[in-house]
Formats: sequence, structure tokens, C-alpha cells
Amino acid sequence: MPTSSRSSEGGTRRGAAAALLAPGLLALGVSFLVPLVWLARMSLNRTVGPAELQTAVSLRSYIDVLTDDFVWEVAWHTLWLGALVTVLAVVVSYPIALFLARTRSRLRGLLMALAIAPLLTSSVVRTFGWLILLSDDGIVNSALSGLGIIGEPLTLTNNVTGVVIALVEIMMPYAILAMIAGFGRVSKDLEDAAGSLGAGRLRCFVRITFPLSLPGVLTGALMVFVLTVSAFITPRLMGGGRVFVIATEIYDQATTTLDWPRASALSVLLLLLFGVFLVLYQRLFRMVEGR
Amino acid sequence: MRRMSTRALLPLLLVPAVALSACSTGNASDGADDGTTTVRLMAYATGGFKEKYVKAVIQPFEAAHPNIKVEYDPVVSSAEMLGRLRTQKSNPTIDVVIMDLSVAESANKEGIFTPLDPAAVPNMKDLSEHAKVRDNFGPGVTFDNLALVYNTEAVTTPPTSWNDLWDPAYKGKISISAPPQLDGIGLTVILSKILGGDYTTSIDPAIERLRKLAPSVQTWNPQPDTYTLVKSGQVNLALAWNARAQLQHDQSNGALDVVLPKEGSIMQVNTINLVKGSKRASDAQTFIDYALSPEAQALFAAEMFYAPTNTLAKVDDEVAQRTVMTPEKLKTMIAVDWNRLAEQRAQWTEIWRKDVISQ
Amino acid sequence: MEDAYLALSKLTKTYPNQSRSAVHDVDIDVARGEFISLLGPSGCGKTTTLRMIAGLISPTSGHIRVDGTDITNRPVHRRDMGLVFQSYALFPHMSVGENVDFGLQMRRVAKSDRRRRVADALDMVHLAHLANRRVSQLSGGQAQRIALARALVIEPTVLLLDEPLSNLDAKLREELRVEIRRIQQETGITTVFVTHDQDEALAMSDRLVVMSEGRVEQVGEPWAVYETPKNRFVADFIGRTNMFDGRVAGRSDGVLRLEAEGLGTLSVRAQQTDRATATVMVRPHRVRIDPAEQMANELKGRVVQSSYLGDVESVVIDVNGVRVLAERTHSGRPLTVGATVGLGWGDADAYVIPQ
Amino acid sequence: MRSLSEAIYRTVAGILVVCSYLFLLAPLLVVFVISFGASPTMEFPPKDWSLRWYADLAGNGEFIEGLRVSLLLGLVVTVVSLVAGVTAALALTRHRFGGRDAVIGLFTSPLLLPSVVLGLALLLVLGPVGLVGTYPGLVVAHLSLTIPYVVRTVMMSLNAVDPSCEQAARTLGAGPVTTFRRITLPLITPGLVAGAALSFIISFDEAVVSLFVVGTGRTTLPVVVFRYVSNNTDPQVAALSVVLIVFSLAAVALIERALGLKRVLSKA
Repeated sequence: MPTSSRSSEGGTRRGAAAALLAPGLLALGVSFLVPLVWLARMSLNRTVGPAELQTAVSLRSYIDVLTDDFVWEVAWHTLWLGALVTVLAVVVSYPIALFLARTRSRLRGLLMALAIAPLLTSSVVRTFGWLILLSDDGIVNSALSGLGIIGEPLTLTNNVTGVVIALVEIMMPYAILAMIAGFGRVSKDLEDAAGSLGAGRLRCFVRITFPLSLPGVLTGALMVFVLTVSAFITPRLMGGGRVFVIATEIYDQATTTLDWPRASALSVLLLLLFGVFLVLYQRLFRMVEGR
Repeated sequence: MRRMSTRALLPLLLVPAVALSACSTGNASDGADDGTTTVRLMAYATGGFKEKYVKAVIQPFEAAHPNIKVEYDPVVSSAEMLGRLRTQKSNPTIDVVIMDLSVAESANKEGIFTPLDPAAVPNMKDLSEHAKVRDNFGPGVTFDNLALVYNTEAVTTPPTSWNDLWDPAYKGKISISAPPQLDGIGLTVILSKILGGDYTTSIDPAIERLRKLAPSVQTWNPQPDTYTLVKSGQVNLALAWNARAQLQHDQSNGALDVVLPKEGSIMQVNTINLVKGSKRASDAQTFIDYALSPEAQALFAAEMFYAPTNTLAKVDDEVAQRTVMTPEKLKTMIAVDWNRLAEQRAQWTEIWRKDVISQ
Repeated sequence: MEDAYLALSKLTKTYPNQSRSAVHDVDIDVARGEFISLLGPSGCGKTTTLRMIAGLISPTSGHIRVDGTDITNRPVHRRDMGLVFQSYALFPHMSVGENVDFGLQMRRVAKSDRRRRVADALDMVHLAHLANRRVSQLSGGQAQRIALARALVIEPTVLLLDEPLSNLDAKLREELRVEIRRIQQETGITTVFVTHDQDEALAMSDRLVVMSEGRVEQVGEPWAVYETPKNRFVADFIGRTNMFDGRVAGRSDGVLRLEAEGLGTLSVRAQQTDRATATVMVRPHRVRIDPAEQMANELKGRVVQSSYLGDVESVVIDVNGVRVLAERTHSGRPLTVGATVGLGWGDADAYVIPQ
Repeated sequence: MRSLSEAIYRTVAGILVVCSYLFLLAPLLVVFVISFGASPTMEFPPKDWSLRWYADLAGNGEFIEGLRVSLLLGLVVTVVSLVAGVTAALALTRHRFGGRDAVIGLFTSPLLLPSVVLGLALLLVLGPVGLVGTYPGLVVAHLSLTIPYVVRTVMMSLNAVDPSCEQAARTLGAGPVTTFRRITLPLITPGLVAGAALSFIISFDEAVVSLFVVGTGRTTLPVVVFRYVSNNTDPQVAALSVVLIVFSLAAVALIERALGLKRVLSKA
């Protein structure tokens, strides 16, 4: 039976589809495509002297960026931060995700909402929460010194430690969501089967549950990594001007130094990096899935 | 030609957005009907600058020139102003801009600003040497200097020297806006001088000294509003600019105070510029001339403690003491080639990040 | 047919990027008040044809006329046709009554009139008491009756039924079959019914249209299509059948003698006599097992398989390597597999397929 | 043996889950509690309770103006996204055409774009046409963030609607527009509600892209908060944060009821 029987009458069909797509395409065109094209164009311009913008078609900005040790350092730092946050976020999210994927509790809906709801709360607010928690005279420090564990307050804000802690928390809902979605193959039955074959709980987890949950873990990891690498708010608010990542660098170049071609070139390179990671991820995912 | 085509392309693609905006932006009309012109001035948004400038300069000007209105377009930083001006280079809506000299130099070179006509701006001839800019490009309209601000509740012995930054008492309670912000650039210049060198030859000694300061600094973030950080006790000592700090001191009932360290400091110059292609160039220069006049300069100094650039301006002694204009203070100011600094800004920024902040 | 009420002529539908037409040169005439079934395997184009009549698909070429008026290019909502879907397609956000009322609202029928007609339509399907139910509370059979009432309440020119019974279980299906036929006859509405179920088609229709690969294979009354299929496809598709290919060996008095491999000489009453080979069709229920009387064709074989179905016993018999299907109706104890049996049929029980 | 290992496993797993939840919710809980404390030093737990920060909030012109801008912006963005998203979803589910997959890809790709890059790109484009810091500029800036979600939720709803319902309506005499209004629209209402709630809250919470394009004009609440938090940490921001959290919770509840959070939010 032809599946296209859904279509309506006449030669106006294509016209109707075009008319229906027009508002969406127009909106995305104006707010997404044109800006990106314009960004790419700007990256080919040149900056001379302190901040003088020259229209040109030149790869100068790319060459400058790619031969700049500092940029490499920032990029390296960004990737390192991304990797660290990814590992930590996946580790702390794993128990929640596994629990939510399998619980039959009546509270599941509520617990699910609690795990995901922070996603829809501004990261400014959540970073602010961490500023309160981690500041020198904040809750964590006063609790630790109250317990006599530390004499002097730990510096947990205005440095990379604070950025990592806050980012891990901010990324958790994404990791949880992606992992739950990827945990489809982890079924209680399989564990029960392993149990009936005499596997202990730990062995059961190591041999059955964990390998089966790997695709979910990978999806979660990619999501967190990509979002961390492009995070701006938290490194800015928590970093005390010490934490340089590609996102803050782009912001500075764009708003303070006013080197737009350089900022644009950095952006284009960041997008390329994203593309590379997506491709790598797909390869890896297929490998793990295909096992 | 290429320039033309790319410039022409963008507006075309954005027609829908512009159509959307047409109904809401409501740019001030030139009001041709009643014979008045509106000159659009772009200047600082923060730190009380707008409020005080409107009160001290714009209102008296409008009273004296009933057929010219001045509309104040507030922008946070000079860099952002340049960004905005760039995007409207072919069809500027702004006529006059007050911005930092170092940024203005870039705008002069990019052809965003145009030289003033000395005949239309007679007050130019009475300006201090420090205020004059090459080829009659927009001259200095205010003088200020880098200073230290501190929280008066937490700090019992006010700092007197830049060296006090290294006092362990302030450990973890210091805020410095690192380069590319001018604050950090200025500090590098000052330290070079204190350490017996010259920033034009080498800044290595200054950087070496700054490395030792790094662990004591709470934040290097460019704070548009360092003053609040100090007032709230988030930090106790910070690099800041004198004029705004003086104003904040008064407005916070002394929660914050400001000192000019004994080793001297650098001057910061805001210039007043005419935008190239302004359709109201003549009225704009009338306003610029007024802004440079002894009366306007004196009034604004009294309101906000920016030192006047016009040597004929008569300022209360009490006010003068709180600005950079006293002869003793002026003597301690370190001469700075802003043009040169602007070019080195990126390089210094990188050195700071590598060798200072990462400590 | 000159007095055709619904006439399809040379109706063709070709989809882009598909070499074969979904529907090809279909000519069907339906008389006023007639119940006609489109029958065929899935993919034969019957649903596409129905949807072209409804206006949901526009034909690539050809014409559709109702009562002499060409409606080929008339939009769906101006065609006045009642369509009943396989999935019922009741509006889930409306009550039963609102569903039935919808078409009347679209026609701007006066409110009082609408109330009466909705009640009548629900009465007709014996579900007047469900008017305020939510659609989700209906059983499958109820839902399909409501869908029927909804299609009929607008007094359509033609009623189109798109496999309306295939989502229902067997018992309900038979019940609704009767019901639909009753309502169709009461209202006298011209009906086109699409199904892949031959029993349904045979039981309900005035005439059948057998389709295959987008073409009409045969049109005719159910018994005629069943007894005298025009070709192998129809013979095979409608009912179970034995088909034997043979070489024409001789003819006399309207009886054709064929040499069929493994079966020897077969006699069959037939008109046509001019071909060298022919295919003979014998329906399984015409094949007698261990016949008491003498028959024109008599064979011996071994029982390969026997399925006892209650009212009949379906038997597969191997005759010299040829499989012959047979049915016993008065069976009692079923035959044992491996037993040798005699079988036979008269020369009038067989039929030579024309093509 | 088995029951012992089971018990240990359960205990360990339970503790891990509780700890993870605590970590996840800590910043929001702290902000919530602090906002009701009386002391300006943000002691925890507060010794005295007060609503004074909420009162201060009401008197803070900058916050109120930011809230006003964000609310209005959120509403306009939502309406525009709904129109653009619903029509696009209709085309993508109810029509077959060449390049359909590419169009679907286009409608989801903004989700993967780093907001800093989008912010910069928008700044470069909105500047020359004078839209920085204006409502139209902000609306344009937020659209590519919200439309993908609306398209997705509405497509999910449309795919769940039996297309024969629409066809049935057509055969009963309803024109295309009437069919959409009377049949399709009511049936996809859950998707619309979820899409609307999502696009409102995304626009309402968006900070990075806004930071680039607000300039000194219309400033959205998250940007006001960002700038404020750069300089201060005081219970007033905590109170403001609670207001933002309440908006989020309302959106979460709406989305969960309409379509289910999990389905709507996964980015892949």
C-alpha cells in the first residue's frame, strides 16, 4: 500500500509544504543561518594594529590563532576541563540514572522530575548557589572547619576547583537524561538471569549491568563534554578571571579586545572541533553497540 | 567594490528583522518640524557617569541652545562603543562619542572619527597639553587616574603605596581587572616605573613582581563595577579609577575610600570625538565646544571628580583635591604613550595570563 | 454501463520515482444503490483507488464521475462521500454524538435538524444510548458502528468502506458484515467496499472487482467470479482451488480431453476448443473421495495430509506426484495419512480457465 | 550468602543515589533556604527568618525591569516559535518532499551550537542593523534556541495523531483550515503546551546569547543577575533566584503533564 496516501489533493501539495515551512525557515534563517554565514565571513577579515578592522579575504586570523601558543594552551585547558567534568559528571550521575531506569517506585515520576528539573533552571542561578556554598566563609568551609577537619578555609571559588564542582552539577541532568535513554538494554531480567546462574551482586554489576549500560554512558559523556567545552557562565562567574576556556576567550576577543576576526576564527575552529568529536563519538558508539 | 557588496548583502538578508524593529526602536527623529536638532552622544553607562554628565553638561547646554537636543546613548565600555560604531560605519546614527583615548586611537585610524574644525571648537586652544590629540582628532574631555580603593570597615590602616598590595593582610581579598582591561595595563606601567625601569623597554621586572601578588588576588575578572565588590566587603582592596571611586565614596557614606598611592599613577583620558559622516556635524561640534568649555568642565568636575582638561576651568579647591588636577598630583603622573600601549595590549594580556594569573 | 452512477474511467495513479503505476487504467462502473467490492492482495491498488474516489489522492490521469458529473478535480471536502476507515478515525477529543454531528455542522445544517439526524443515525447502528460517551470508552465494534453512522449521517452520494472490519475479531466481523449489508440495503446507498478478505467480499457484494498489481482482473457477481474466473490469478485468489495444466488430446460433444502429467486423461466440459494446451480448475469441494458412483474423472492417490475442521475435512492427496486438494463434508473419523483412496469428479465439476 | 551480598549492594547503591541527589539539588536548596534568612551574611542555616529580601527585590528597579523584559520577551519568543514551529512540524509530518531529512536536520542543529558562538554570530549581524539591545533583536536571538524544541514537541504530537482523523474530517466536509482548527489543533494541544512552556523557559533563562546582544539596551533578567552576581553575592539574588526557580518548576510541571519531560528534553 503506498505510504504517501497521507498527502492531500492536487498539485498544490508541494506549494503547501513550502508555505508551511516558510515561517520556520525564515525564522531559523534570520536567527541562525545568516549569523553563522556572517560569522564565517568575519573570520576572513583582518585586524591590524590594536583593533582596527579591515575587510579582506584572508586566512590571517586562522594562522594567527593556530600559531599562537596561548590559544593552544587555552584549547588544551578547555579539553582537559571538559574531560575532567565529563568523567566526574558521569560518575555521580550514574547511580541516579540506573536507579531511575529501573525503579518501579511510585515516586519515580517525582524523582525523575527532581533529577531533570534543574536543567530548566538558569545556570546563572545554579552557579550562584555554588558561590554561596563554596565561598571562603561559605557553608562547605564552615562545616569543614566546624568539624575540625580544616584549620584554614579552602579556596573553592574563583579558581578551577569551583568551576569543576559547579560544572559537574550543572551537567548532571544532561548526563542523567542521556544515560536513562541509553539504558534501554539494561534489563532487570538479565541480572536476575545472571543471579540465577550464581553470579554475586558485584560480579553481576561488573559483568552484566555495566557493559550493557556503556552506550548510555557514552551518550551521556558526549553530551556533557560538548556542553562543558562550550560553557561560558560558570567559568566566568566561578573562575575569578583565572580560568581561561575557549568560550571566555571568544567573549573577551569579541567584547574587550574587539578583535572580531580572531573571535570568529576561534568560533569556527570550535565548531570544527565539535564536528570532529561527533564523528569520533559515532565511531566509538558503533564499536560499543556492535559488541 | 568587495567592501560594497558585502555591506550591501547583510541588510538585504535581514529585511524581516528590520521590518520588525521598525515599529519598536523608535529612534529619535531629527525633529525637523520645530527646527530643533537632536545630537546623539554615546558615552559610559555605568558608575554614575550618565546621570552626572546629563546633569552637569547636557542640561545646561540644552538650556543655552534651545534648538539642539542631546540624546545620551549609554554603553558599558569603550570597547563596546567601538564595536557599535563599527557596525554603523557606513550610516552612523551617533554624532559624538566620549571614550577612552586608547580605544579612540583605533577609531581614529579606522576612519570612524573625523578631526574637529578648530574654528568650530574654539575651546580646543585652551586645553592642557595632555588633552591634545594629533591632527585635531577628538581631544581629551576628562582626566582621571588609576587608584586604590579599599573597604573602610575591614581596613583600619589605609594603604598609601602600591606596595601595600603585597601586604599579607589583604591576602585573598584583592580584586584586579587583568589586561586587556586598562587597570591591569596601567598597573604594569606603574610597577615598571617603581622598579626603576621603563615599560617601553621591558616589563619583565613588573611581571616578576606581579607573580608574587597572584596568590593573594581573589579575582582577576574584569568587573564593570569593582566598587560594589569593595563596598560589600567581597574584597578589601582593589584597583579602580579615582573619579568613580570618589563618587562611590560619597554615595556609600564612606564604606569605600580611595587613595592615590605616593609613587604616583597613570592618567586616564576620555576624549570627545566627532563621528565621521555625522549628519549634524555642525551642531555636534557646538556641543563638543561646550563640553570643553571652562564652565562645563568645572561643573562636571564638581559632580564627579573627573579633572577638567581645560586649563581655564575654575574648580573648588576642595573638589580639586579629590581629582588628579592638583599640580603635586600631576607631577607624579607617569607619561604614557597610549598609542603604543594599545598596540602592545594583546601581547601584555598574553604575558599576564601566562606568567601572572596562572600562578 | 450507460446508467452508471459512479464511473471510473482510465483511472491511473503513478508515484514519482516508482516505475510501476499504483493504479493503472482502471475502469469501473457502479450502478445506483449497488454494493461493489474491490478485492485483491495488499499492494494491488484497491485502497489507492478508493482514496482517489474519496479525493484523498489525486489521480495522475483518468476521470471520476458521479451521476454524470466529473468530480476528478473536486477537493475532498466538497465531494459528499462518506468514508469509513480501517482505524475508525473517530475524533478522540469529541464525544460519540459530536463525532456524528461533525459532518452536519460542516454542512451548516440547522441545530434542531442536526439533533434529529444524529439520533436517527445512532439509532440505525443501535447505539443511541452511547451518544454522550467518550470515544476512548468504545469497543472496536462500537467504534466502527459509530464511524459508519458518522459517514452515513451526511447522506453521502457514495459510501466508501476502507477495510472497515479488519481490526475486529472474527465473530464481530461476521456480525458487522450482516449489519453493514442491512444498512446499505435499507438506505439504498451506492457503496464501494475495499477488502482483502474474499469471504467478506463474496458475502456482502452485488458485484466484485478483483484487482492485482494496479489493474482490474475481473468484474462480476460473486458466484460468477468464483465459478468462472477469468484467469489463473482470479482462480487462485478467490477460494482454494486445484489447477492442472494439460495438453489438449481431443474433444467431443462439448467435452474436452486433456493429457495432464501424472493424472492421465482428464475430461472437462468446455466451450473453447482451439488451443493446444489448457488449464483446468477443480474446486476442492467438488472432488469426491472414494465416490460411490461412477465419475468422468477417476484417480487413485495417497493421503498426505488431513486437517479436520469440524464442518469439513480438508485433505491433500498425492496422485503420482501431483498434489490434489479435496474436501469431505460428511466425514466422521478423518482419513489416516498414508492411506490409499480413490477420488473423482464429474466433467461438469471442472472448468477451463480462459487465459 | 546471596542475601548478604544483596543487602550490601542495596545499601551502597541507596547511599550513592541519595548522595548524588543531594549534590545535584544542593545549590538550589541552599539558594532557597538563604533567601528566607534574615541575615545579610548568608549564614546557613539562618538563625532568623524573614521575607525582607523579597521586599527588597520588589524595590529593585533593575531586577524588576529585567523581569519585565524577560517576561515580555519570553511571551513574544514563545508565540513566534509556536507559529514557526507548528507550521514546520506540520510540513515535516504531513507532507513528503525532497530534502525532508535535511530540513529536519536543520531544525535540530541549533541545539548543538555552542551558545557563545551563536551569541557572537548574532552580535555581528544584529549590530549593523541596529537591533542590539532591542526587543526584535532579542527575539531573533532566542528563536533558534526555542524553535527546535517546539518543532520536536509538535512533531511528536502530530506523529501520535492518526492522519485518518484529519482525512475523515475532510471527507465530512471540513476544508483544510477547518480541519486544522477543529481536529488537528485540539489533538496536538499537549505538544503545543509542552513546546510553549519549554520555549518560554528557555528564553526566560537564556543568559549567554543575551549577554552578547543586550548591549546597553533592553537587558534580560538572567543578564542582570549575571552582572549582579559578578559583583555581589547577597540574599537578594537568592530571593530573585527563587523566583526564577519557581518559573522553572511551573514549566517542568506543565511539560511533564503534557508530554513527559524525558521525551521532550533529550538532545539527540
